[in-house]
Amino acid sequence: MLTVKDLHVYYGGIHAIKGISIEVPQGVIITLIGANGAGKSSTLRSIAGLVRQKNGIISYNDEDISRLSPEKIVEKGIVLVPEGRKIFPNLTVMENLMLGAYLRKDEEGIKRDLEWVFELFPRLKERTWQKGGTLSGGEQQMLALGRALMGNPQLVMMDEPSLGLAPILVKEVFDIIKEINAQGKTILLVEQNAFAALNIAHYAYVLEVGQIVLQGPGEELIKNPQVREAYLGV
Amino acid sequence: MNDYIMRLEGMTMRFGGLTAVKDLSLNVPKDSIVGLIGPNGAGKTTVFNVITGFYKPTSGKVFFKDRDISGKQPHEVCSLGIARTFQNIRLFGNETVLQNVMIACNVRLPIRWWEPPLLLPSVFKKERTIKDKAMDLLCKVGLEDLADEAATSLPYGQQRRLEIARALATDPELLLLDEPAAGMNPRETHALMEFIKNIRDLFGLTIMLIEHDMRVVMGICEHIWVLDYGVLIAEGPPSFIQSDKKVIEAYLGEEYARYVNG
Amino acid sequence: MMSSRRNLILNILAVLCFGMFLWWAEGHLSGYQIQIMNLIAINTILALGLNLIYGFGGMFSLGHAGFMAIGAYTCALLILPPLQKEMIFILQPLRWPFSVLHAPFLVAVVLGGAMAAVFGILVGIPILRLGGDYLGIATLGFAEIVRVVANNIPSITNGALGLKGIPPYANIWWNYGFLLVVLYSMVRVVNSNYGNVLKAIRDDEMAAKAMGIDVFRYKIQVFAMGTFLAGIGGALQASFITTIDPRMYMFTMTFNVLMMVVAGGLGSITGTCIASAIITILLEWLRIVESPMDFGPVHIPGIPGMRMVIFSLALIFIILFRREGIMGMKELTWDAIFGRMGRAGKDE
Amino acid sequence: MSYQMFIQHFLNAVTLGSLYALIAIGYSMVYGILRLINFAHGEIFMLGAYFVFWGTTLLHLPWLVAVPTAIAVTALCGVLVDRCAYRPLRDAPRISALISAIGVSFFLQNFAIVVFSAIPRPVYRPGWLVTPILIQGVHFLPLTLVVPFISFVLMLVVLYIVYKTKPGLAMRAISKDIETSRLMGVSVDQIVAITFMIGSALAAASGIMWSLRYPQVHPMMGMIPGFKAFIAAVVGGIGSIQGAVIGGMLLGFIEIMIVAFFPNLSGFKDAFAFVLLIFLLLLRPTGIMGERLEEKV
Amino acid sequence: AEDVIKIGVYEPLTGQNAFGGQLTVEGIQLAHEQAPEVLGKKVELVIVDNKSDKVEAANAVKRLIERDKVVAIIGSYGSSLSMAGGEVAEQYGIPCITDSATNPLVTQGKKYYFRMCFIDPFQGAAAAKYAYEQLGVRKAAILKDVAQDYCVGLAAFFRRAFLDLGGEVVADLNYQSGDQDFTAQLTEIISKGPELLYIPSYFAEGAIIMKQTRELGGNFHIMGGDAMDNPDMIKIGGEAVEGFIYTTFPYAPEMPDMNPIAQEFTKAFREKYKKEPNANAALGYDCYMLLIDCIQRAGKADPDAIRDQLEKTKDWVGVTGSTTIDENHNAIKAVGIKMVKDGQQVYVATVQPEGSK
Ligand SMILES: Nc1ncnc2c1ncn2[C@@H]1O[C@H](COP(=O)(O)OP(=O)(O)OP(=O)(O)O)[C@@H](O)[C@H]1O
Ligand SMILES: Nc1ncnc2c1ncn2[C@@H]1O[C@H](COP(=O)(O)OP(=O)(O)OP(=O)(O)O)[C@@H](O)[C@H]1O
Ligand SMILES: [Mg+2]
Ligand SMILES: [Mg+2]
Repeated sequence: MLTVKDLHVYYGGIHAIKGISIEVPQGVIITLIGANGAGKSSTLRSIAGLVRQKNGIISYNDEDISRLSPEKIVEKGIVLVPEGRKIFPNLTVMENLMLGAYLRKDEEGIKRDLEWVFELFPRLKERTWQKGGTLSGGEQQMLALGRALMGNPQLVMMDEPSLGLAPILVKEVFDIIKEINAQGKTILLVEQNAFAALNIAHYAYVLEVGQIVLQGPGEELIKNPQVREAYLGV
Repeated sequence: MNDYIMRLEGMTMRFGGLTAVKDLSLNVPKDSIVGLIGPNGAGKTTVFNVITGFYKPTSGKVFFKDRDISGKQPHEVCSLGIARTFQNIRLFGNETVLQNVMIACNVRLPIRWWEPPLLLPSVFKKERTIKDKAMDLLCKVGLEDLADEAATSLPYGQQRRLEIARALATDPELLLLDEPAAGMNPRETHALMEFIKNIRDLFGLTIMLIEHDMRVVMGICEHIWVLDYGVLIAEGPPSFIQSDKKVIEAYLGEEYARYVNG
Repeated sequence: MMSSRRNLILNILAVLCFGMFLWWAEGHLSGYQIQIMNLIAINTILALGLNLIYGFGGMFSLGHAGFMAIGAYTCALLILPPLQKEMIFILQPLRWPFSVLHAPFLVAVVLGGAMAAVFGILVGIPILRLGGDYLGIATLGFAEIVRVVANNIPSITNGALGLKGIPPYANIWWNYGFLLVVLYSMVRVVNSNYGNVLKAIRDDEMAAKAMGIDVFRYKIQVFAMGTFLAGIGGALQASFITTIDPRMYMFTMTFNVLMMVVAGGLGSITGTCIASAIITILLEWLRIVESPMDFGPVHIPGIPGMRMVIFSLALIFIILFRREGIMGMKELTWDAIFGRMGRAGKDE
Repeated sequence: MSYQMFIQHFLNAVTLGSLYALIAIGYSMVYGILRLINFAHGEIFMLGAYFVFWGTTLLHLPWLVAVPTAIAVTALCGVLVDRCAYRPLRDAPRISALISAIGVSFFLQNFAIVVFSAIPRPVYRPGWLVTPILIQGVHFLPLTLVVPFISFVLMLVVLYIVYKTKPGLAMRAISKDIETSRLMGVSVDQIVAITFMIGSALAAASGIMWSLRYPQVHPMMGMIPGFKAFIAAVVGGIGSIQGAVIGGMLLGFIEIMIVAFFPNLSGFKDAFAFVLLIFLLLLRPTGIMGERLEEKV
Repeated sequence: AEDVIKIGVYEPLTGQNAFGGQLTVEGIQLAHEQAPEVLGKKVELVIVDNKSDKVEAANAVKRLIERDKVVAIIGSYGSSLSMAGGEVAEQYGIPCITDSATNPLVTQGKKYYFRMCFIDPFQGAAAAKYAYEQLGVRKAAILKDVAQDYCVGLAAFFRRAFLDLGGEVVADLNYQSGDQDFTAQLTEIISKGPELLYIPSYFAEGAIIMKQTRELGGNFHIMGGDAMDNPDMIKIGGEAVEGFIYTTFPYAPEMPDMNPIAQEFTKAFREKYKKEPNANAALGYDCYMLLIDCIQRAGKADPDAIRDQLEKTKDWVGVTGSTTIDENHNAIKAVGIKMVKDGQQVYVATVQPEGSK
C-alpha cells in the first residue's frame, strides 16, 4: 500500500535520514524501532508531508505523494498521531475529535466512527465536554488516537504512543492498537518500547543513525541476539 | 530525625477545583536514591514543582534540612541546595553545552552587572573559576568533548545528561529528576542508571526521581512512594511495592506483576 | 589564548583606525555626510539599548521613545544657557530649580541616562512581571504617558513648544566617544557569565529560575541598563538636533529603533551596528527618489511619500529574506572573518 | 453635572466606544489565531473608508452599493497583505512578522499619500444617519445608535463563525498548533486567509462608520484609532472577541468621562487611559477576558 | 561662478502638515516660473520634503546647504519644523525665510532667519480685538491641541489679549493631535454658555470640531487662525463652517481691493493649477519673489549679501501686501479677517499693524 524508496532528509546541514526504504502492505502492523535520534520520527514526518527538505519516492497506492502538502496527504487517508500527542488544549474532547474528521462530509460515517471511538475509549465518552488540555497524559494519548481514527484513515502512523505512560496504560494502548488493526486499518508504528512493539508487529525495521540496519518479521527480530542486546536490554 | 534531608508535611496542592496532591507527607533519607511513581496525572511532577518553589502549596509544609522552605521562590530554593531537571528537557537552546553549565554556576559564583566592564583581576579570576568548574563537571559526566557544541544539537540521551550536569553545577544536596529515562531505549536506560548511581557517590547527593520505566525505579531506588490521584497509596522498598495489590491495580497492571513475579 | 590576544590587538587597531578616519572625515567630508555619521552613532546607541532589553533580556519593550524623551529633556534643561531658557519659555516661566540648574555636557548626558534609568526601574518594578506582548503594550503605554505629560507641564518642558536652541555640543567626537564606551561595556557584559545568564533567562525563564537565577532582579537590571542607553541616546540626539518637543517621541520613534534592532538580528551587537548604519543611510539616500529627476528629455516630478514607500518595501524585503535579521543571533567576530579566510586559504 | 449633560456624555462615549470596539474585534481575531499584532489593521481601516469615498465620488455609485463593495474590496486587500507579507513568515520568529506588519503599515500609509495625496477629503453621509436629533436637551445623531447596534451584531456574527462553524473550529486549532492542525487536514493558508478576510471586512466596516462620524478621509486617519483600538483589544484580553468589545467600550468611556468630570485635565486624557491600562494589566495580566496562559512546568 | 543660482525649499509634503506644505510649494513654483532668472543667471529650485518631522527638517536643510549649495532657503510651513531647520541654517550662515511659521521663537535671536508673515501674538491679539469690538463677545471658550506648538501659542496669545480687553474665558480645554472625537470637550464647553469658541487648529481638525459643535447644538461664534485658511476647509466642513471667522494673511482670491500684483498672481495660479489659490500659496510666492528681489538688490548671489538685503526690506509690495522686515526679522504686515458666508470664504476686513512700530 505504502512504499518508501531511498528517502533522504536534511535539517539544514544535518543529513538525518540517509536512504531508507520501507514497504507497508495493506492490513498489517509495521514497526520501526531504533535508538534516540535514529530518524524514526523524521521518517514518519516526511511521509506525512511535514518535512520539506527530502529526496526519494514515497508512493501510496502507486501514486507519488512525496511532494504533497500534509493536508492533501490526510485527504488520501494517511494520518499521523504525532509524538507527544499534540492535543488542542483549548478545544473540548468533542471538538478535538471533530477536528479529526475535518475533511469528511459524510455525516453518517462520522457518527459511526464516533461511536466506534467511544467504544474503544469509554473514558473519552465520559469527558466529551472537558478541555483537552486538562486531561491526564493517558487520556490525552487516547484522545490523540481517537482523533486520528475519526478521519477514517486507511493508514495510521503512530509516533511513540506509549511514551511517558504508566505501565498499566502501556499495555492498554498496545491492546487498542491491535484492536484497530483488527478492524482493518493498516498501522505504521514507531516505538521505543521495542519489546511490546515487536510483539504485535507483523514486520519490523531497525533504524540506526538514519539507516535501516535490520528488518524482518516481528517474532523473528525478537529472537535476534543483536536486537535483544541493543533494544530489549536482555 | 536528622538523617532526613527533606520532609513534606501534609502537603496539599489544588488547582481551582482539582486537587492534584492531597495531604502528602514523606521523609527523604539523606544520601539515598528514592522514587516517586504513579499513573499519569497522579501529581508527581506537581510534588516536584511545590518542593522547588514553582507552586506555592495550598496547605502543608516543605522542610529541607529541617528548615521550612514552603513558599520560597524557585531561585531561593535552588540556592539552598535543591536542584532539578524537567520532564520535557529544558536546556538553554541558543547556548553551548559549556555555557549551559556556566549559567548554573552563577548561583554560587555570581558576576555583578557592573563587574564585566571593569578590568579587575578579581573579575577575571572569577570568570576563570566558573569556566574551570563547568569544564570539570562536563568531564565528570563525560561531555567534555562536546563543550562547544550547541546544546540542542546533542543526541537526546546526552541532552538528559547535560541537564543533570547543569543541575549539579548549582552544588545541590538534593537532586530531583523528572522522568530521566523517558524516551530512552533499554541500553541507554541502563547507562543512565549507572550514571545516576555514580553521581550520587561522587557528589554525595540525595536523589529523588520520577520514572515510568520500572527497570530504573526497581533497579536503583531504595525507597518508593506511589501516588494515585494525588493520594499516597503505598510506600516502601521496591520488592514491597511490586507486589502491593493497590499499586498493581492502579499502576503496574496484572501483566507487569505476572511478568515480574512469574 | 593566541586568538584572544590577537583579537585584542585587532580591536585596538580597529578603534585607532576608526579614530583616524573620524579625524580625516571631520576635515574632508561634507557637513551633510558628517551629519549622517552622527545620526548613525546616535541611532546605534539607541538600538543597542533596545537590543539589550529585547534581544538579550527577552523583554518586549515598546517604550524606548519615552525613555529617550526623559534623557533628552533632562540633558537639555541642564545644558541650556539660563538666558536662552528665559527666552523660550514664553507661555509660562520655567520652574525654579530647573531655571538655574546647569551642568557640563558630559555630566548632563550621563544624568540624562541616569534619569531614564531611574524611571526604567520605577516602572519596571511593577510592569516587568507582565509577559510577552502585554509587556510591550504596557511599556508603549508608559511612553505615551511621558509624551502626554510633557505636553501638559509647560512650566518644566515648555509644552508643545518644546526646547530650542539647545547647545550643539554633540559633535562627532562626543557621539562616537559615547558609542565606543557603550559598545565596549556592552560587549564585556554580554560575553561575561552575566551575559550568559541573561541569555538563559531569555531562552527559558522557568529553567533559569530552577538554576537559582533571580530572574526578576536580572530583568530589572537589564531594563535599567537598556533605558540608560535610551536616555544617553536621547540626550545626544537632543543636543545634536538642538530642538526637541514632545511630538518627536511618538511611537514611530520606537518603531524606527525596533526596526534597526530586528533588521540587525536580536541579540547581535554587530548586527545592530550594521543595521543602524544601513537603515540610517538608506533613509537619507532615499531622499533622492522624492526630488524631481531628469532622464534626458523625460522629466519625473518628485513624488512626496515615495521615499517611505520604497523604504517600507525594503524593510519588508529584508525581513522576508533574512527573517532573523542580518546577523541572526550571531556576531561578526575576528574569528569568523579569519576562519573564513583561513579556510579559503587551505582550499587553494 | 446636570442629568442631560450626563446623558449627552454617555451617548458620546457609547459612540466612540463602539467604534473602538469594532476595530478591536479585527485586531483580536488576527491576534487570536496568528499571535500577530497586525499593525496594518489601522491602514486597512483607512482603505475601507477611502474605497467608499472613491465609490461615491469617482464611480458615482449609490452609497448603499458603494459600502458593501468597499467592504469586499478591503477584505481582498487584507488577504493580499497576508499573502505577501505574513504568509512567508509563518514559521519565522514572531517578531519578524511584527516588523513586517509595521512595514506594511508604513507602506500603506505612504502609498495612500502618493496615490490620494495627504489632503483630507470630505465624505458623503446619507442624511438619515446624520440629521441631529434633540430629545430633552440631549443632542445626538441617528448614527449614535446605529453604530453600537452594528458593532453588537457584528460581534455576534464573528462569535458564531468562530464557535459554531467548521472554519471557526479550525481557526481555534491553528491558534494553538499550526503543525498538528495540518495533520488534521486543515489547510492553514486557507483558514488564515478567511481570518484576514473577516478581520479586514470588520476594519472596513469600522473605517466607514468612523468616516461617517468624523466626516473626512485622509491617509493618516487609521493610525491613532488603530493604535487606540489595539490598546482596547489588549485591555479586553487580546484574542477574545467579547473582550475586544468590552475593551473598546471601556476606552471610549474613559476618554469621554475623564474630560466630562475633570475638564481641567482634558490634556491628560490619554495619559489617564494609559495609566488605567497599565493598572488593569497588573491586576489581570492577560486582560479582562483573556485566557490565562500559564506555563505548565 | 556657475551660471545657476540655487534656492532651496524645505516644506512638509508628507505627514501631518502636508496640506500646507503642498500649497506653499505650488505658490513657489508659480513664482519660479514667472521669474526664472536673476542677474542673468538661471534660478534652480531644489525642493525637499521634511515629512513634517523635525529631524528630517534639520537634515533637509543641511543637505540643501551642503550638497546642493543653495544660496538661500524658503521654508517651512509649521513653526517647529522651521526652528529645527533654523539652527542648521544659522550654523552655516545661509539666509532662510519662512512663509508662514507664525511662532515668535522661529526668528527670535537668529541672524539668518526671516519671515514673510506676521507673528502669533499679533494674530491672536487681532482675533481677540475683532471678537471683542466687532462681534461684541464677552465670554469666550478655547479648545486647542496641546501637542501642537502653533495651537498652544496662538491660544495663549488670544487668551492674553482677550483678558486684557476685559473679556472672560469660561473654558480652556485641550485635546491631542490625532483625536477626532471632541464631543466630551464640546459638551463641557456648551454647558458653560460661551458666546465664542476660539479654535486655533489646523483646518482638517477645525472642520470636524465645528461639525461636532453644531451637531451637539452649540450655536455660538467660532473663530480660528491662519491654519484654517484652506480651500478644503469648506469642502470638509460643509454647512457646519457657515459663519466661521478667522484671521489670516492679508490675501484671498476674492479680496475686494486687491493690489495689481495679487490680481496677477490670482489669475496665473488659477490658470496653472485649475484651482483657487490661498494665502499659503501667496506667501510661498512672495518668499520667492522677495529673495529674487534681494539678490537683484545685492547684485550677487551671496548668502550674506542676501541676508543683509533681507534685513533692509522696507515696504516691499507683494501678493500679501506691503511688507517691512523689523529688527527681529518679522514681517510687519496686516492681518486679514475672513468669514465663511454661503459656502464661500469672504474677506471681511484688514487689521493694520498697530502703529507699525
Ligand atoms: N527540526 C530539526 N532540526 C534539526 N535537526 C533535527 C530536527 N528534527 C530532528 N533532527 C535531527 O534528526 C535526527 C533524527 O531525529 P528523529 O526525531 O527523527 O529521531 P527519532 O528516531 O524519532 O528519535 P526519538 O526517539 O528521540 O524520537 C536527530 O539527530 C535529530 O537531532
Ligand atoms: N498549573 C496547573 N494548572 C492546572 N492543573 C495542573 C497544573 N499543573 C498540574 N495540573 C494538574 O495536576 C494533575 C497532576 O499533574 P502532574 O503533572 O503532577 O502529573 P504527573 O504525575 O507528573 O503525570 P505524568 O506522569 O503524566 O507526568 C494533572 O491532572 C494536571 O492536569
Ligand atoms: Mg522521535
Ligand atoms: Mg509528570
